[in-house]
Amino acid sequence: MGNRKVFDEPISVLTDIVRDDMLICCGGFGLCGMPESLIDALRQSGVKGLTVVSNNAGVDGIGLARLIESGQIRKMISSYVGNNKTFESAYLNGKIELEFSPQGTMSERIRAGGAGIPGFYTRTGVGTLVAEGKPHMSFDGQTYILERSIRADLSLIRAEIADEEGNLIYRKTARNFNPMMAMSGTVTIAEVMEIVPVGVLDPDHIHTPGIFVQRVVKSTVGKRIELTTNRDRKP
Amino acid sequence: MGNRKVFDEPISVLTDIVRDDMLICCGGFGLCGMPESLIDALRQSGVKGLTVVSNNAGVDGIGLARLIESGQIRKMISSYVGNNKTFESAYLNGKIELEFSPQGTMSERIRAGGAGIPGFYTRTGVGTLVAEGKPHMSFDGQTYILERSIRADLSLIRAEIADEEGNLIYRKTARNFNPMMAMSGTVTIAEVMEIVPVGVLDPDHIHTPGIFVQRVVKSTVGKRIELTTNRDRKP
Amino acid sequence: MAKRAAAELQNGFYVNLGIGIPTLVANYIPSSVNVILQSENGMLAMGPFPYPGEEDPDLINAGKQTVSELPLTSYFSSADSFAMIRGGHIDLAILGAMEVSANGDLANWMIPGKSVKGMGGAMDLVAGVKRVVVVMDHTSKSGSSKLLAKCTLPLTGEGVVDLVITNLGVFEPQGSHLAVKEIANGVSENEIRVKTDCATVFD
Amino acid sequence: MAKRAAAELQNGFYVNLGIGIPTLVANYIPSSVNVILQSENGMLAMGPFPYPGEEDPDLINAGKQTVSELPLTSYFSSADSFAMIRGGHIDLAILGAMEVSANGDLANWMIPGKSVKGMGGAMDLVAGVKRVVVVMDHTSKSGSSKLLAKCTLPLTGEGVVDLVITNLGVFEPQGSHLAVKEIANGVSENEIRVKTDCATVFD
Repeated sequence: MGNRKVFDEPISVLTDIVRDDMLICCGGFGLCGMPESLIDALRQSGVKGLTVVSNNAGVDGIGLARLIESGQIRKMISSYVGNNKTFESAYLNGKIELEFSPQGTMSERIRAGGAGIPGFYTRTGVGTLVAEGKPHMSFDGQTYILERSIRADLSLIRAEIADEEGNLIYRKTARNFNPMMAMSGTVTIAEVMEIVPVGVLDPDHIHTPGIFVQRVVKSTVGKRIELTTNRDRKP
Repeated sequence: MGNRKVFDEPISVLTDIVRDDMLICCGGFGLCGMPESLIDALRQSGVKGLTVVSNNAGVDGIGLARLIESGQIRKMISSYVGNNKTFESAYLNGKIELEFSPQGTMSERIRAGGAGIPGFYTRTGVGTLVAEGKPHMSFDGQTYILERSIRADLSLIRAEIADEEGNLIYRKTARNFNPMMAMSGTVTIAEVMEIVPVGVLDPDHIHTPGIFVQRVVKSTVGKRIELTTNRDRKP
Repeated sequence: MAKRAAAELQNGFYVNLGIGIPTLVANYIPSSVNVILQSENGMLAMGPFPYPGEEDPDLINAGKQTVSELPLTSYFSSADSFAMIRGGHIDLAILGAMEVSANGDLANWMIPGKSVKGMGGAMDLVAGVKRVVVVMDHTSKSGSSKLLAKCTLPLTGEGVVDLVITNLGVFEPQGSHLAVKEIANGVSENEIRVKTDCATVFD
Repeated sequence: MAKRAAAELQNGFYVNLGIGIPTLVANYIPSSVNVILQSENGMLAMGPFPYPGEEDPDLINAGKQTVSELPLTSYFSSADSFAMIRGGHIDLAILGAMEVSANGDLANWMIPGKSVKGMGGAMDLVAGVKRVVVVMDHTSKSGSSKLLAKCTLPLTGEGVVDLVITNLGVFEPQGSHLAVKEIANGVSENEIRVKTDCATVFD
């Protein structure tokens, strides 16, 4: 298959694909496992009116917060946007819409989108604001709400290693939303630390099979720590 | 945690847990990844009236077919029971009930059971016998049917390696239904080729986290090939 | 038929081949066309049958035959496999059939009164895969048409077939009729009309 | 409070600790009790904060703090993590709260009119985990009771709280009232009655 999926630069991997008003799934939990090079390239591309599905909205000056700054995001679907002044100010000024989805519901909605499941029932959110306007159904005497799946026009994700076929391996908690978003994207682009030839990865260790990944590019920025917490070395 | 999850023998790992009329999920695709030692121990235990969820019903003289022979299974939920005279004769003589579930629907029903999702919508089976009596719903102009989840009283699965905490690694296509059945069992017992201390397995390579596995035992029978097919060596 | 079906494969396609004639399609894939075969029991990039002595009990296809691994192979669970299938990630499935109707209904899993084997993954495949191609004999052993105005057997899927390849030609379900796209060598339009139990329109 | 909450942990439990006071519970786990901490961003068997210089950007907890690995650690996706949570595989969650009602309703994610941060995984945790224990101050900074006949803030979950541990005592939601299970040292029944805005029944 050669390396038809491998691209040279974060900007070239995006240019012929992005367009205004897309729905984009963007991986990461905070800064961990976030495809920062691709987000920066998305800013550079200048596309706007985006709906972005991501657990968080970046940190001031980093990641999605930069796209909020530049006014390219019309709407966020997230579970938590705290500690983010860029988002808060855009939201209070009516410059961005927000849909909260509970973290587990959101991750399952994304997986369902990739798995051809248009909707599923969950107890999460029953009796809360999240349940408003959603169909309710009773199973074995318990009430559940119907949640709809999320399909993305484009998914931007981050992994540790890719092979040339797009098979991906994640590292530790940087996995988070990335595998489901890979499934859910009509086109999925993975930013990785390392690209290896096919046959290098053990097929039992592959987390995301290449069928879910259309393009691969090497990351151009280092990994970041959002909040360093330590214990003391014993005296 | 010591090795509180590790048991010596397939029969001792089962005795205090099995009872008549249980719903048991049983892993494997044909003979591949099938927990044969545990199935044999189940036969030895003598429990009856079982409902068994398994993609297939074993092969004459091997696996679940032995429990059908002994009359311990009241009902099978499967996607394919072909090439199995033991099953066919029990079925034709009214000694066993059968519910067909399409393979993808069945695997998702089991995953949903383990994931706290009581039901989900799928296009699979719309307009067929499988859809009869099931609620239909339209999403974006397409018709889907509601499928209910499957939760097991007991799941019997097979993996390649377990550590003492019950973390599991599967090998090649022997993975199949085993990971979802691990999730779906109120109690899950894994039969494995090898048990290692904690810390030996790479935490990024673990397929089934130990939280889903209550007991582990070493397999007492070798792996079997159902159908050997070869290509010729080039002359 | 298997050779004609192989012409449906495009470079880079992810493909699921059913048991029987469809399996033979793999033998006719031109060397210039790279396709990746999916096996619904949990394998992507399935290799050929192993050499004698190299069989692995943990490595089988959906027909439970021993197969081999390729450099780009990956393994996954049944749930992940059918997420791939149901989610529309497989480009093409090639399946056998008992009956196909003019509106693309497919029957290939059950004959009432005969011993029932089960649908396996067929219902999921036809519901989920982007393009479904059926390869089958044009008529049954008793000579009756397997292409019908309406299927008589229990369905595997409703309106799911995109193309039918038989020993007489290539057909596209159009709702009210079959469009005849190709006619096999030595077959006449009349033979197709006579042996087909639904309306046909020749392109 | 964190110490009292630690007494809820049983050997072999899989536990999820919320951000804030609940995190401190980890410091009070007796050495005879082995519990495995789950972090909903995709980690089971979470270790302590790393030593300086050993931080790993790919290894954080649900509060985005750097943590460390243990020999029995495993990693998984967010979907698999919440399958664990929603599917009832976690034995215990210990969470903070703004309000709890006598019937176990919980509010801990939103104050209308204030900047909204989001519920994160809290709604999934309270809906899915087998036993939900709340640890919080008995009263707000302004002195009003956080234990109420009915929550005034938007709910995180309905009837989900099994036990509430405050600086004044330990309480069990019973529907119409709170059962007072324990009273903190130096606290009178009367103080509890005065500072609790719902019916209380002393065991």
